[in-house]
Amino acid sequence: MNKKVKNASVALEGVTHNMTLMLGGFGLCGIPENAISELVNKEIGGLTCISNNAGVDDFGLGLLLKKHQIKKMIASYVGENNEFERQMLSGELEVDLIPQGTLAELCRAAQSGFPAIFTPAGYGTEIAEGKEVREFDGKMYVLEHAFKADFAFVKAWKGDSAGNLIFKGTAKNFNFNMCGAANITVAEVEELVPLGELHPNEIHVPGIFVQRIFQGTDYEKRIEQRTTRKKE
Amino acid sequence: MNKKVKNASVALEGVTHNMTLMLGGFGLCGIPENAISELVNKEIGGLTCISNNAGVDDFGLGLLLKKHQIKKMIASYVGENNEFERQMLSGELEVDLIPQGTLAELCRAAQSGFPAIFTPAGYGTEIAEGKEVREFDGKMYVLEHAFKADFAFVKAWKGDSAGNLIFKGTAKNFNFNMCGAANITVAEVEELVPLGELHPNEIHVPGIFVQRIFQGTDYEKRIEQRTTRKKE
Amino acid sequence: MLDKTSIAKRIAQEIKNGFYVNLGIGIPTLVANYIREDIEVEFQSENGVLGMGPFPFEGEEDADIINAGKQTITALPGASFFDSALSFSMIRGKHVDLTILGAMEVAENGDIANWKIPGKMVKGMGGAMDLVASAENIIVAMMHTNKAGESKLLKKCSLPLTGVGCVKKIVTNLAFLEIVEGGFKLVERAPGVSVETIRKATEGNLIITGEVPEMKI
Amino acid sequence: MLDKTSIAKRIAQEIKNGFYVNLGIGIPTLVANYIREDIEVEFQSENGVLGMGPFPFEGEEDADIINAGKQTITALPGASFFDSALSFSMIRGKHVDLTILGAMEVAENGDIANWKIPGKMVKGMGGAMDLVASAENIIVAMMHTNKAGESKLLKKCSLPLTGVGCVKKIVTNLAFLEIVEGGFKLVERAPGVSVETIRKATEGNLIITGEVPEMKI
Repeated sequence: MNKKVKNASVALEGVTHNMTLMLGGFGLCGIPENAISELVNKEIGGLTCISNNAGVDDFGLGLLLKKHQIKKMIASYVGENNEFERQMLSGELEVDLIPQGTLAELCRAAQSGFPAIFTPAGYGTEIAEGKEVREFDGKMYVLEHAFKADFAFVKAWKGDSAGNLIFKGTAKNFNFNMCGAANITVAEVEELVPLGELHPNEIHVPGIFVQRIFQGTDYEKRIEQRTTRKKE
Repeated sequence: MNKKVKNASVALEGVTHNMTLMLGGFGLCGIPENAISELVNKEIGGLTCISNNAGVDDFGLGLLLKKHQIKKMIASYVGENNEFERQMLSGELEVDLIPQGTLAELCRAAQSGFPAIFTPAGYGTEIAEGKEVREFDGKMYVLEHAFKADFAFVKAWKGDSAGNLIFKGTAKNFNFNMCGAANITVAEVEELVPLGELHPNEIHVPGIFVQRIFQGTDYEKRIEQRTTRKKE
Repeated sequence: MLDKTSIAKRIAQEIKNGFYVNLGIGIPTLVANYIREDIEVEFQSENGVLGMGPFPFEGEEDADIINAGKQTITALPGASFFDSALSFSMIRGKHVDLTILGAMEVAENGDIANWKIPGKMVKGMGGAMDLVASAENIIVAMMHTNKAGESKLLKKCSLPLTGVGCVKKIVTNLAFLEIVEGGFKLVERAPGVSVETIRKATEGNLIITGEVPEMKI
Repeated sequence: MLDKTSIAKRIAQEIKNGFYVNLGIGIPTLVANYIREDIEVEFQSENGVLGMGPFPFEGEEDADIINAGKQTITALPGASFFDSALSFSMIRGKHVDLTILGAMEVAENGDIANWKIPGKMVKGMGGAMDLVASAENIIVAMMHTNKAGESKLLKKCSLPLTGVGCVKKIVTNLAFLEIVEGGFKLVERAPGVSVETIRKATEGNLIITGEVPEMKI
């Protein structure tokens, strides 16, 4: 099953204005850098983006925000981006903040064919306003509905032409849960390896969840908070 | 975090009559052979067992059935076990058959703190009788409640003292989903390796889901249907 | 009239390039042998493998690598192993393109019964209920009548259901049929089988529009 | 009166052998430095790592290995990486034993507010709502009063809530308190701080039973 495409430009075929996109990554860790660049190049606007964070001012989803390509942002934490805050407070940008665990699980629900979940997160807060709540075994839960998205853009460490993916470190994060959670999942990888090189025990995402795959270029992999200690 | 115990006997401390147990494996693939033997040795009875299958007459859960240690079986497919059928038809054994995907997901729900799920499986069949059903986007779903179990017994290929596990081949099956789905999860492994030997990218089950771990002995790993082809 | 092998061959023609396919036990398993060589297909088995290959060579069986029928199998390059929840995510999430399974009864509205004969046979539904509840493309492979000669294509199933309104296509020893509004649409006759024979063997409403071609196997 | 380091040290005393602990950003992060050497503790970070170690040596930072505060970290032997859904399975499923986080306000019934100041600050709740909704053991680390000198231990939170009735213990610069039926139970005073000082700084109901000992740091 050959899902390999040449580059980000081909991988983004069919992405049009006003679509809903999922984008993997936590902070700047594991973000689909090539897909984001290509969305900027193609000047696709009016987007609804589902992503845990919104990048920083000059990287990640911040690049799309700067060009006003995002109409609505669905995220759990957006604290690292001043332009984001400005657009939100001025009303240019719609924002739907939801708990991080709910965000992850609503991706998984979409991936797994579940229409909705009952989660305790946000019960009794403004997040639950207007939502159905329900008691199970004496504890209250909020009913949250699975995401629906047109494209999911994920980034992995290694992949093969069948769409199988392996992540490195904490870059697994939402990239795993978004595979197969949209109509079309596009994976970009640091290294596209020959079929059969990834051991079937070690594959994180089976290829069935991925429709297109390409080897990305020029990964910056920017570090948001460089914290170190000195050797003694 | 040292969770290593000496053997199956120690690992089963606290297992008493009439408990609800989860047991991993699909058919005879990846079943916790040592834990099952020890349940037979300890003659613990009145058990409710949650397991995809019920073993064969003389292996796997069939060993517990033969000794009438199982009061109730929750499974998806029990076709390989004649003694099972006899006990069920004679009324000696309570049986709750549920769809395989529901079985897996109700383990995951218990592992993940979800009280219930909406699944399409079984809608319109006797499985859904007496259960709440609900429409989402024009499709009907059945509300199923997460399992509650006292112990989960799983079997992995490799593990370490922190409880981290790696599976081999299709032996991952329900073993993965049952980890952390009961009050206490006991993992038996073919090989207990030194801490740090399992690569953090390759660990299937993070140790937090496992309370006790031991290296099993005398694995038979019986093959249920030996199918082969000849070399040409 | 088709034998089991020919039923499998006819079903194989329905498989398109790029399909992920889940095969049930029995006739469906045979389908894997007759896939056109110029298309790429991957087989998923719900116990946790994608990219299932043929049986292993003698002496190379691995107890840890089986299919849902508990048979020893192999994994092709690009295969992956996974847990049961993720396996049913593939199925429930509609990532598997085609499900082929056997049946004891199919009703003209697409209902299917294949897991239980009350008082007689209670093996369990395994993954069948998840498969039929979620798959958008289900082909049933079965004999047109049971051993007593009674039709298995019914107005209404008499056995406990596995799923409701889910079957789309049926290939039997006598015919290829599609479930449409109002009943079983006869699409093709098995070689040498008359429309009249099929009509007699079908209890449910049989819909015939124009000339019914003979299958090409 | 405690400084931030001392607050972290006092909280560290609450961590028991074998605990899996999730640390929030700010003072909670400091707690990792003061764990007793004779106990085993593992730190979970909700972005997908268990067995978090110290910051990497200079030059050994890896952009793919960070904590929830987006800081570069290391992984200890026995560590594992995982996806966000499984990470919150650990949290929601009550596998994490202790959650330590900061707060802007805590109410006497255990309500907590720490994610939003309407019209001023809207960074989002991140994983905090999942953590407080699920953890059975939550310790809040914060200053007793805000910069304007107003109490952060209230009868009722004025800011949008993060979770309801979930906080169990609070360590501030002035005191160690537990949430009990009826209000904040004063368990320990910070060194040199009088009960009267604590009473004045606490808007919510302060419960004092007998002599209140001074903390040992």
